[in-house]
Order: sequence, then C-alpha cells, then structure tokens
Amino acid sequence: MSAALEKPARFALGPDDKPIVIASAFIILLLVIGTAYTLVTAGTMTLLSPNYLLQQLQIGAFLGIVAAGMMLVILIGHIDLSVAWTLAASAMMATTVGGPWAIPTGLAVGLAVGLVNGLGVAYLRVPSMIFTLAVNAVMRGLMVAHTGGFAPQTAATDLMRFLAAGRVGGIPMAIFVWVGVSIVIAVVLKRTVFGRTIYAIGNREAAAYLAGMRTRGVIVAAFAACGMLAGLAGVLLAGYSTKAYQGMGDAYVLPAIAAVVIGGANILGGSGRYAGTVVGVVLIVLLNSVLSIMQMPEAGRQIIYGAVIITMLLAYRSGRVHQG
Amino acid sequence: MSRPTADWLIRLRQNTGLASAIALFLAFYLFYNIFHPKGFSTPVLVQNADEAIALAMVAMAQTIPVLMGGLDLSVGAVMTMVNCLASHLVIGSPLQIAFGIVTCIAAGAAFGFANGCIVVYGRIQPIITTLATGAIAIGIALFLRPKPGGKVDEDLSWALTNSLSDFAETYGLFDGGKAAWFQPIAWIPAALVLLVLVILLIWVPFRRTVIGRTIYAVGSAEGAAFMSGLPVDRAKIAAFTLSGVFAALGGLFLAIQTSSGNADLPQASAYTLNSIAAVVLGGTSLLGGSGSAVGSVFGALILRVISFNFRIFDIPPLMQSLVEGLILLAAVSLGGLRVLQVKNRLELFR
Amino acid sequence: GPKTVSGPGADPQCFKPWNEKTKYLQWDKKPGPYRIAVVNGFVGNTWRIQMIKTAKAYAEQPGVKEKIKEFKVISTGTDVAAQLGAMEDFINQGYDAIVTIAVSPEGFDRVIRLADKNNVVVVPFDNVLDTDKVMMVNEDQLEMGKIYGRWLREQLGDKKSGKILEVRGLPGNSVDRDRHIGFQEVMKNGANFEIIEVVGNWDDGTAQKVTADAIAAHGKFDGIIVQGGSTGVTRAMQDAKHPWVPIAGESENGFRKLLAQYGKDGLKGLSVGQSPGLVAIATKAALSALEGNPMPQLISVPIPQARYDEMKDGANYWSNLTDNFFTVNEFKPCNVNITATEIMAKDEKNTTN
Amino acid sequence: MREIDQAMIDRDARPLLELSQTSKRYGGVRALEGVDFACSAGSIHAILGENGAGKSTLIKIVSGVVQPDSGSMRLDGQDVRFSNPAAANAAGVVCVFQELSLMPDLSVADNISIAGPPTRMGLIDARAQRRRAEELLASIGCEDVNPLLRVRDLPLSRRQMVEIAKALGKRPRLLILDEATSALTNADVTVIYEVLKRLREDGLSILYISHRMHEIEALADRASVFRNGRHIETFPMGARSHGEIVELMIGREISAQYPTRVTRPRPAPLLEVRKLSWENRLRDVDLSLGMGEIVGLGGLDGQGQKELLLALFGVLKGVSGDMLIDGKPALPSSPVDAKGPGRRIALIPEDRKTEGLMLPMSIAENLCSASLDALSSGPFIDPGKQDVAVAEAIRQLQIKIGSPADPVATLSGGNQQKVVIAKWLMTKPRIILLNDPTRGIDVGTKQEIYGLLRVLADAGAAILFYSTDYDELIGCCDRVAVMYDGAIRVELEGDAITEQALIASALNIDTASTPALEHAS
Ligand SMILES: Nc1ncnc2c1ncn2[C@@H]1O[C@H](COP(=O)(O)OP(=O)(O)OP(=O)(O)O)[C@@H](O)[C@H]1O
Ligand SMILES: Nc1ncnc2c1ncn2[C@@H]1O[C@H](COP(=O)(O)OP(=O)(O)OP(=O)(O)O)[C@@H](O)[C@H]1O
Ligand SMILES: O[C@@H]1[C@@H](O)[C@H](O)OC[C@H]1O
Ligand SMILES: [Mg+2]
Ligand SMILES: [Mg+2]
Repeated sequence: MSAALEKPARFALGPDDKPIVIASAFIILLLVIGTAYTLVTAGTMTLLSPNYLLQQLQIGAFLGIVAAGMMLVILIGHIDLSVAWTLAASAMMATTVGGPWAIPTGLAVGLAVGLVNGLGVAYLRVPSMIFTLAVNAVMRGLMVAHTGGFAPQTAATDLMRFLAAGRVGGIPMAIFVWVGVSIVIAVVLKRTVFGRTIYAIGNREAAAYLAGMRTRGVIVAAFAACGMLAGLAGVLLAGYSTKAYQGMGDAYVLPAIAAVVIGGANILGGSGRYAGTVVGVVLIVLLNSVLSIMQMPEAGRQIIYGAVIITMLLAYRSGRVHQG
Repeated sequence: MSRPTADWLIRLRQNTGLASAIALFLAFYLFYNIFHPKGFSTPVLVQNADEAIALAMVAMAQTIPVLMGGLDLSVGAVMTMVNCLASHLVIGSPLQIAFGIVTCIAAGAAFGFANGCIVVYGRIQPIITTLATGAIAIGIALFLRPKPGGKVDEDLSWALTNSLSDFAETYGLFDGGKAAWFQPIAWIPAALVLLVLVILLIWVPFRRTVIGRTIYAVGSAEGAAFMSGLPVDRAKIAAFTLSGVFAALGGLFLAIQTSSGNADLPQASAYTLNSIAAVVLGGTSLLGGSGSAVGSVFGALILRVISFNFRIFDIPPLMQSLVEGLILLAAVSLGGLRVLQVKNRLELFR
Repeated sequence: GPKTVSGPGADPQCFKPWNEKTKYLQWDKKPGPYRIAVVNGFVGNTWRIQMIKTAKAYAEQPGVKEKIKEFKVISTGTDVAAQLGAMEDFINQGYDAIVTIAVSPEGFDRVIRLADKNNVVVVPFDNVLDTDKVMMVNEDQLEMGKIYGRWLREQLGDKKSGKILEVRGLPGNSVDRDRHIGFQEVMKNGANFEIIEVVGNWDDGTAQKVTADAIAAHGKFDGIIVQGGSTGVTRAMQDAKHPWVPIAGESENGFRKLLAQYGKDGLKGLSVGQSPGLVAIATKAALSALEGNPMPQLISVPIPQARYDEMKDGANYWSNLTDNFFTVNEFKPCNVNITATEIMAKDEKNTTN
Repeated sequence: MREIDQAMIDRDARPLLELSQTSKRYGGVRALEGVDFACSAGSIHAILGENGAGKSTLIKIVSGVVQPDSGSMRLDGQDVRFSNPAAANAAGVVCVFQELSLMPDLSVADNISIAGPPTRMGLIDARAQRRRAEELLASIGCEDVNPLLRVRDLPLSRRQMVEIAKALGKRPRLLILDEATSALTNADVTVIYEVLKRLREDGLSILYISHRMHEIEALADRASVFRNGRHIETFPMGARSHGEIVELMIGREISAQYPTRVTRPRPAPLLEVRKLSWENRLRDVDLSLGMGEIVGLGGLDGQGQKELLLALFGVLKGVSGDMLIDGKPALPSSPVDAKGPGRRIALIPEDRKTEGLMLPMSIAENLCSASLDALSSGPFIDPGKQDVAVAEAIRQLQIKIGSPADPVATLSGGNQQKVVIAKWLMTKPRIILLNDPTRGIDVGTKQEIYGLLRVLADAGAAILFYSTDYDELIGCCDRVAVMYDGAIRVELEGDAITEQALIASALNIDTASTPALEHAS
C-alpha cells in the first residue's frame, strides 16, 4: 500500500545498491589521489595506465576468488577462518603432485577441507568460527609435517603458471578465471534454488528447514565451494609465484572478509550482492597499491586500512534509520 | 516438572561448559606434572603461570564482547599496543612506574571505549568494527615501537614473574618474605595471584552489577533487554571498555615478562585467534548470553597446557603443530556430541 | 652462570671469535652425556624446516650422538611468552643446554638469569639477542647487509643515485634489522639512492608478489637486494620484463639456478647465504661449553658467498633439484658435514625441470 | 466522537493517562492518526482492533519504546514524554509485550528483577532477588517454577507467567498487557483474571489488548476500538453487543464467524497414526485423518500436541510407531521428506517469526520457499513461474501487500500469517498440519482462515489443527482429539464437541463417569 511512499524519492537506490555505489566512488577517489601523488612526485600517471590497472586486477583475482567463496559462507551466517591454510595446502599439494594432476589435486584438497568444515558445522553444529579455526590449525600442522617429511616439489606446473600469470590478448588469464568464477557465483546466488536457500538459511535457518529446504546439504555445499575456491586461489597463487609456500594464505583471510563486508553483505548473513564483493576486492587491492606507491610505512598503512573500513561502513549506515 | 530438581543440580547443568573445561585442564595438567621431572614444584608452577597469564587475560577480554553476542578481533592488537606503550612508560621512579601502569590500562580502556562507541553509535557489527580497529591498534603499536625494544623496571619484572616470596623479597615486604605467617603462601606464583585478583576484583563484582548483567541480557535477547528498560547502549560500551582493560592487562604483563615491547603482528593475531578458542573451550556460547570469564581463563589454560606436554613427551618436531591442531579440533568437536542427544531438531537452531 | 675468562677458546677454527674485543665465557664442566633442547620460534619457511632437520641429523652423527642423552626440538610459533615459557620449562626439567632462534631480540633477561642460576647454557643463533650475557652463534648480519650494499655499489659503478629495491624479511627479528642497517649504511655513504623498502617475509611467494607490485608501481629499478625469497624476486623481474639489473640475495637453490642460467645475459647477482646448518654449530658450541671449554661469547661463522660467474652445477647449486632449499649447509672447519642435498633434496623423484 | 469521549471522561474519575492528538508514521504508513485516548485508575480497559489497527503502536508510545511524531501525553495530569522503556517504568508505566522481553539465557529470578534488582553495596543481591522471584511467582500461582531455571528451559506458557510476574514486580500504576495471555493455559488465565481484578481494586489502571473476545468480555470495564490508526470509539463494556464491536473493529459486518458445518459420513483414512511414541512426550498416539476432514487437537497447552505435529512432519528423532499414508508406511525423516511427492504434508509452525518466515526477505521469496522445486527447471528458478505462482497465492489468500518484493517484515502479523499459510498451499499439500495458526490474529482474518481451511478440506485435504482456543475447535472441526500427558484421551465428534467436554477431557476428568459432560447441550 505504501511501498512507493516509503522510498525517499531523491535516492532511488535499494539498500543493497548503496554500498556498491559508495565503494565505487571511493575507488575513483583512490585513483585520483594516487594519480595526483605520482604526478607530483614523479610526473607520471602510473595508476591510470591500462597495463597497471590490468596488473592490479590480476593481483586482485586471487583475493577475489577467495572472497567469492567467503561470501557464500558469510551469506549463510557463518565464516571460514580456514581459508589461509586451505589455500596453502591446495597449492602445496598441487605442486607436490605436479603434472596434469596438479590442478585437480589442488581443487580436490580445497574441496575436501571445505567438506570437513561443512560437515562439522552442519552436522556437529560446532560454531563455524571455532571449527574452521581448528581445521586451519590441523591443515597448518599437516603442511608443516608435509614440508618436513620429504622434499616436496613446490614448483608450479606450466598450466598453473599460464592460468595465473599468462596473458591472452594482453589480458591476464587470472582475470578471466576470476570473471568466470564471478559469473558462476552471481548466477548461482541470483537464479538458483541453491542460492535462494543460502539467503534463506542466513536469514532464519529454522524457517528454511521447516520450509523443507535442504539446509544441511546447502551448508555443506557452501563450505565445500568456499574451500574449493580457496584451493583454486592457492593453485593460481602458486602459479603466479611459480611455487607454493607455507603462509601463502595468511594475507587473504581478513581482507577477504573485509571485501565481502565492504561490498555491503551483512556479516551475520542473509543479505548482500555479489557485485559488492567484487567492488570490495578492487577497493582493497587498489588501496594497498596506492599506499605502497606512496611508500607509506607499515604503521600508517595499518591505520589507514582500519580507518577506511570503518569510514566505508559508517557511510553505508548514514541516512538509514535503525530498526529495532 | 513432576519432581522439583535440586538447586545444585540445576546449577551444575547450567555450568557444564565450565565444569568440563576445568576437568579437561586438570587432566592435562596432572599428566604434565606427573611426568615432569620437577612436577608439582614452585618453579614449574611459576613458569606455567607466567606463560599462561597474558593469554588468560586476553581470553577474558574476548569473553565480554562474546557474552554480548559480538566478537572482538582487536584484543590481540590492543594487547600488543599496550605492550609497546608499557615498554616506554613502566620504568623510572615508583611514581613514574605507577603512572605508567595506569596510563597503559587507561589506553586499553580508551581503545575499548572507542570500539564500543563505533559499535553503538555507528551501528557497525562488532566483528567488523574490531577487525578494522585492530589494524589501527597494530598501526599505533608499530608507531610506538618500530623495532622491538624498550625497557620495563627490572624489580617489577622480577617480582611479578616469580613466587610471592621473591615478590616480598624484592620489595622488602613481610621481613623480606621471611615472616612466618607468610610461608604457607610464599610459594604461590605472583602472576597467579595477579590473575586471581583481577578475577575477584574486576570480573566477579562486575558480573553482579546491572551493567554486567545487561551484557548477558543483550547477548541473550537484545530486543528484550531494550524492552525491559536495560541500559543496552551503555552496557555495550562498557563491555568493550572492559575488554580493552583486560587486553591492556595482558599487554602490560607481556611487557613486564619480557621487559620490552614488540609490535609483532603475527603474534597479535595468534593471541586473538587463541582467545576465541579459549572462550569456546571455556564453555561460553559464541551466540552470547551464557558463559563466564572464569571459563575462558580455563580455556586459555587448556590451550597452554597442550603445548606444555610437548616439552615432556617426544613428539617429532615437525608433527607438533599437527598434533596440536588435532587436539584442538577434537576439543571443539566435543560440543558436537550434544547434537546426538538432541531429539527435536528444532532445538539445533537456537 | 659462566665466568668471563680470557681466550683463546677451544677449537678456534670452528668457534671463531667475532672480533678482537670478543670476551670469552666458561661454564663449569659438567659430566655428559647431556640433555639438549632446541627451541625454535616460527616454522613458516623452508629455511626453518631445513634447520630442524639438520639439527636432528646432527644429533645423530657419530661423535655427537654419544655426547647427547636427550635431544628435543620444539617450535613455539611467534608467541614470545610461549618461547620464554618453553625455555624456562627446559631449565626446570634440568636440561643442560638450550639452543634457540629468538622470536625477538629483546625480552630474554629473565630466562638468561634463570639459566645462569641453574648452570644451563643458552645458545641463541640466527636471530640472536641484543645482549652479551649469553654465548651466541651467527654469521655477521650487519656485515651481510654491507656485503649486499657493496656488491650493488660495485655493480653500479659511478652511479650515485637511482632507485633501489630492498626486499626485507620478517619484521621484528634481529636478522632483518641488522641486514637492513648494514645495507642502508653502505648505500647512503656518499650517495643519494632512492631506496624502496618492501616486506617479503623471507619467503619466495611473498617476496615475488611484493616485487611485482613494486615494479608495477615504481617502474624500473637500478638494483635490488633481497634478504630471503630471492628466487621469487628474480622471477618477478623476469615476469615483468624488467631488464636484468644487479641483485644481491640469499642462497636458495632456485636463485642460484637463475644466476647460472641468465648470468651471461646480464643477470649479475651475488648469493650470500645464512646457513640453516648454523644450528649444528650452535649445538656443537653448547656441547663444548658444557665440557668446560672457554668459549667466545660471540662466535662468528663465515659468510658463504657466490657470484653469478662462480656458479658450478653440482658444487654450489644443483640444476636438477628443487628451487626450494638453501644451498649452503655444511661447515668443514666445524666438521659439520650435513649437506643441503642430503637433508632437503635427497628424494630423487622430486627433481624439477 | 471526541465530545462523547470527553463527556465520559468528565463523568468518570480523573484519567490516569491521557493522550491527545497523537500521531505516528512509519515511513509512509500512518500507524496512528490524531488519537485522543484516556484511561482511568481502578479500571481494566480493553483495546480492540484488527491487525495493524495501531494498538501496539499506541502502547509502544505509552511505554516509551517509540516516540510519537506529534501529540502530547499526560500522566496524572502532568505532561510526560518517555524516551525509553526505563523512563516509562520509572513513572509507573509497565508493559507486558507479547514477545521480546525475556532473556532466555538468564534465570527466572534474573529476568524478574532485571531492571531494578535488589542490591547490597552496589552489587546485585542474588539471594534477595531469588526470594523476590519466589514471592511474585507465588502471587500468580506459579510456585512450581524454580527461579534458578533458565527461561529457555520453560515452556511458553510458563514464560508468559514469568513475564507477568516481572511486570508486577515493577509495582506499576498503569499496567499494559499486549496479547500477554495468548499462550496461557485456561488454569493460568483464571489465576491472571483474579490477579488483574485484585490490582484493579488496588486502584491500578490496566490496558488489555487481546484478540480473544471472551477474555475481554470477562474482564474489561471499558473498551476502546481502533481502526486504521484512528481511535473509533470508547464505551463501557456491555454497552455494545459482540456483533457491534466486531463491526466497529473491521468496519463491516461479519455474518458468521465459522463456516457452517455439515455432518458427513466419516471418510476412509488418508493418514493413520498407530502407537506413535517419542521421548515420554508422546505415548502410543493413535489417530486417523480422512480426506476432507478437519481434525482438531485439543487439550491443555504442552500435552504433546506440538510434538505430535513435529513428529508427523519429520522433525523429531527417535520416533517409534507407525504412520501410514494411503495404508503405506510413511513416517518422514525430515521436512524435505514430509513435503515430498509421496506424502505432501505441510506444517504451519507455531511461531511465524522464527519458524515460519525469513523476515527480511521479500514476500515473494517467502511464498516460494517451500515449493522451489516445482518453480524451477533444473537448478534454476524460473522467474516466470515464480511470478505467476506468487500472484496467485496473494490473490487466493487476499494478502494485503504493497509489492511482492517488499520484505515480509513490513506486513502486519495477520498478513504475515497468511504468507506462511499461502507458502504451504503453494505446495498443494494433501495433509495440512497447523500449530495454533490464529494466535494473535484479528477476528476478520481468523474468519478468512477458517473459511479457507474448510475450502481446502472440501477440495480433498486432510487437516490436523491444534488450537488453544476452544471456540475455534468447536467452530471448525469435524472431530477433536484431546491430548493429555502425551496421549490422546478422548475423541469428540460432531455435536459432542462442546466447551465443557473439551475442558473436562483436557483436565483428564474421567469422561466415562461423567457422560453428561460429553454429550452436554
Ligand atoms: N516499525 C515499524 N515500521 C514500519 N511500519 C510499522 C512499524 N510498526 C508498525 N508499523 C505499521 O503501523 C501500523 C500499525 O501497527 P501496530 O503494530 O500498531 O498494529 P496493531 O494494532 O498492534 O496490530 P496487531 O494486532 O497485528 O498487533 C501497521 O500497519 C504497520 O504497518
Ligand atoms: N521493519 C518493519 N517495517 C515495516 N513494518 C513493520 C516492521 N516491523 C514491524 N512492522 C509492523 O509492526 C507491526 C507490529 O509488529 P509486531 O511485531 O508487534 O507484530 P505482531 O504483534 O506479531 O502482530 P500480530 O499482533 O498481528 O500478531 C506489524 O503490523 C508490522 O506491520
Ligand atoms: O636468517 C634467516 C632465517 O631466520 C629465516 O628463517 O630464513 C631466511 C634466513 O635468511
Ligand atoms: Mg500489535
Ligand atoms: Mg501483536
């Protein structure tokens, strides 16, 4: 009866669009600031060169793929703290196996870890925060033992290198992989029963269950997908770095969560658009690169990083009335 | 409700988490002491206490936001920040030292207060707020101590990391620790006394204030707490502030223990993650509303005692992290056994 | 605790004092065999794993095995409280010596005090402490930084300005700090280089990533130094089609392979190693101290270096083995003969390329 | 209308609470519009109105939960404005909200004294608090509740009693009960009546909101009717007939509350339950349900009715006994199973907010959530099919909405309930299980739901219908199975379904020895 009235006329954006618009505006602001800086200090416009931007997107692809998986898990109201070592373990096992089986192995490891997470959360109903933390510790232990057990091969295969670092028509392959993953995730979330169930679980699991939705299966599948995407990111990152190494996933967990949230998803689950996550990833990658261009010392970097997240979220909140 | 249940049974049932944490800790710890060549002796107890106390404090810091239904990802960072601050301030004349200590605790409190304000007035989820402010705290720590270093008063360092008798000796109390009445307690580690004092003087009374109970109420049902006329916003701010205080105490102790400050980012995140594990092992629900800081202390002790045992038993060095991970996984999965008993699947969702 | 005595000490070929001013320490002789613990901090890179395996292998060597009753290796992670606790625990358990890589150069006062009280020999190596109260074993990290710097200056010839990339190690550790200071000192001497610092955590992947980012952001560098993760940095250069410029790095096999392969194309590099075999020397020093020998407080281990034009397949690098291990491991003067290939690359089927 | 009210107020004692020209909007919705309202001390004042009429908004303003956009409020002649519930409590205005005000993880004692606990030296005095809880619980006949228990572990009816104890503990001058009795057992309701009457004697003013007309008739001295955010009329109880009141509430006349029942031969069973047992809560339940039949489940609250419905829907683990559909074993192991093609069972759950709906999601998404399989091709949801189905469901149940894309949270309670029902109708169920589906629903909507049930039954569905409202069971059901302590004690059929019979069997009074009861009237 009043739907039309309730929307403020001047701002025709839905609540899910606002974060995306604000974050995009912030990305443009970052480009402006960074370019101004390089213009003044070096007389160049590094940031605006297409090659540079493509390179940033290439770097962003790894984070983007991790964040895509993380988003699925966050949408169902959970979190996956094991992606760090899922990623590393996949990469390490992929390179250990080598040859044509490298990539399937990496993905399988990610999938397996994700399945364990999903089973623990869906069947044992251990809070994901702590279950995935413990699984992370186990994976770390396994990989330390693995590295020490015998001299494992850590060099990436050519195919891994091609997917991560190769270019087709001047565009890094990693970007194609990220785009591919993104299309699949976006379609799954928007158009499929699986996607609908994910949102339903995130909003009210009991109601979804009583509606006869396959809640447990979907939880397991969401974690499995998250694990597999972390595995994919690991395979690619190993390709990009030509090798797998311990700790290679450490730098991806919190930024992935941050990207999802900056993209407007509710950290408690149930709402958020995939496009937002992509924008969040780009924002974080660009922020990092502008800070490194500016030679910002680590102390300042951390402070700015924290301040940006808070500011963005405050900006999303402003103008929205609280509903108790 | 055919026959009324005895009060003690009700109390026990409501505290199974805490009780099993204590049992688990005692089992591991007895094991350790029995096989330790100097088991059940003061030096061993002193060492164990020193090693556990910072994590115990940080675990308490984590508990309060968790009880409220939030999560504080900045506790390790705040601990690190205060550690760095203390390495500048806790030195000099007794007055300067006292001032330094107060400043450190105030800094933690102020940081927690800021967290609380962002959560309450900015209406941002605690977990995200503290993810961001944790970065800021690490930034400040790096700013305070770009490289590890600094100094903390040596007497203080020695006195607080040893037994009470050393404490008394250092400060010339109780006839230099020789007073007869003092002997029965002289063997107790000062760190342990500190921990118990913090629990008794801060946590226990706090829990019995209206604000303290409001924290539980908010974690249990925030809307209901508001409708019941409880000071919800104030309680949230208080929760984060107190969390900051506990984290600061952890950082302060770390500084006293190492007599230096170190803005170590991996260490900060390790403490944060361990604090969450400790809270869960201690029987506090991550959903909020039930549990206690005392449980988390035992959770922290469990985490520590697992690695104590690595020093006693011959576990191949490269298998240690794996064993540690598996024990942790097993411990947290124990909670999953409850699921087997649940006969009404709707109860799984609460 | 130990008495300060005057030199010379035992086995000066192996336990070389740092400099003329190095004092000597002597502990009371204890009857063997001994109980020795190795307390490592983080285990996040191959270097540490190679170190742990070397330690285990060394303790099994004839001549050493007989002297050791119990040998325990643990890694505590980066948590300083846990590392301090472990050391104190071993003191309480009555261990005779503790060999350690410190997670921070500060904070060990109490443990040292307790060790002295209990006549336990504590031997930090690699990441050592800012103190002269314990016996320590290391390559001269400050000097290593200077060697990096001197190599670059030599290669750059008359150049007194330009952009230099410095890929640093794990923040907060003494090795990272000292190499950085030494390097900066040489570079700043009478010159005006713009030095871009990035953090590579001593591992290839991270180092490669931050290098790629730095090249993208800053364009061309005139020279590069890298504390660890040199293979990754070199590959990043290659990937970005950055022209070969002088580079100074660690002793990873992969790095040396690249130097051997592209040296003639202009990849002028110096490979300076910190050996994981240091753990063996540190253990040996501990044993010697327990036997009552006077020991230099600071033991200097030579810095093995190899230039791109000195690469010899099968001698100082192995083109058929993984990139992944640190080539220098053994120390002839100390009778430490555990080679890197034995420890890390013995498995035939894991060869690459 | 205003003049009449004014005259009445003048005649009566001076009002305790007075609101004038109070308005409140939520976005574009006018929840309250220029309301003048007063109630006086020493009286029980009912507030009536259909869902969304503005009753809750009114009491939320009075109790400081929300702020009015305009208007003024006087308490005892003094101008007041409460910025939060605590301020209202301090002034003696205490509200029992239907939900949202007990903390499940805290003990009963904690909950009762939550806002102003007894303290010693600034700290909460646990012992005094417990004594206080015991006294308050005793005053409402709940001595059996141990104050140490967590609220979480109490059944809903006990929780409501605790809620009332908590309110009484605040020593209110104005006590507001917003559907506070909807889940109470009859015995409790009787006690509460006594308590309320006593409080009235003590000079309290009580505002009483309920959708149960007989409660209001039994209790209230005076009633105010709201409609569409406006105060329609205030009158002394008894001054208006039942029909007139309903007409005031919904602005039209209701011919008959319940659809007329035709007695038919008992159909062949579609669903048969034999010796169904579960965990001491269900004991050898035997029941059968025929096509076209509406069977009621009666009895005191908590006698196993909910468990029976959940067992039939595959929610409970470890159920023993048989359940047959079309004579074939069909005990489902999950809701997925239950709604599947072989069984086609639907369950309208107890609590629509936590079990029935994903509140922040759209109306359309909620409606489709149980029938996604039918609305999709392969893994993909077919937007075309979805839109058609949604439109059809909204039309069939006459759900009042803005757009199907709006969050379901924006609907009034009654319309939310219709969404839950519609969502299940979209699965074309053969067997429909309903768990107290009209709780908190206004008379108009109730009537629609009753009608709908009959239509569904006539179309061949078998319906099992649990209700706490006797009128409903009498009015709607072909048969009623009354449960006591996990078992079905009596089955009443046709004209034998009377209030007395229902009450007697609910209390497990031996019906054999009092046959008169069973066949009364
Ligand atoms: N928080 C809110 N946001 C938006 N609209 C609201 C809100 N609360 C109430 N409304 C609107 O105000 C109107 C009045 O609601 P109110 O809750 O007062 O009705 P009610 O008479 O209590 O109904 P019920 O019998 O269903 O409880 C409703 O139409 C509803 O749409
Ligand atoms: N976020 C919201 N936006 C719009 N309207 C809302 C919102 N939240 C609640 N409402 C409205 O507030 C009214 C009262 O909500 P409340 O939770 O009291 O419903 P209820 O009491 O369960 O309904 P009923 O009494 O019919 O069972 C509802 O009619 C609903 O329309
Ligand atoms: O000395 C360093 C060592 O501590 C680290 O672990 O690996 C790289 C080495 O250069
Ligand atoms: Mg209402
Ligand atoms: Mg209502």
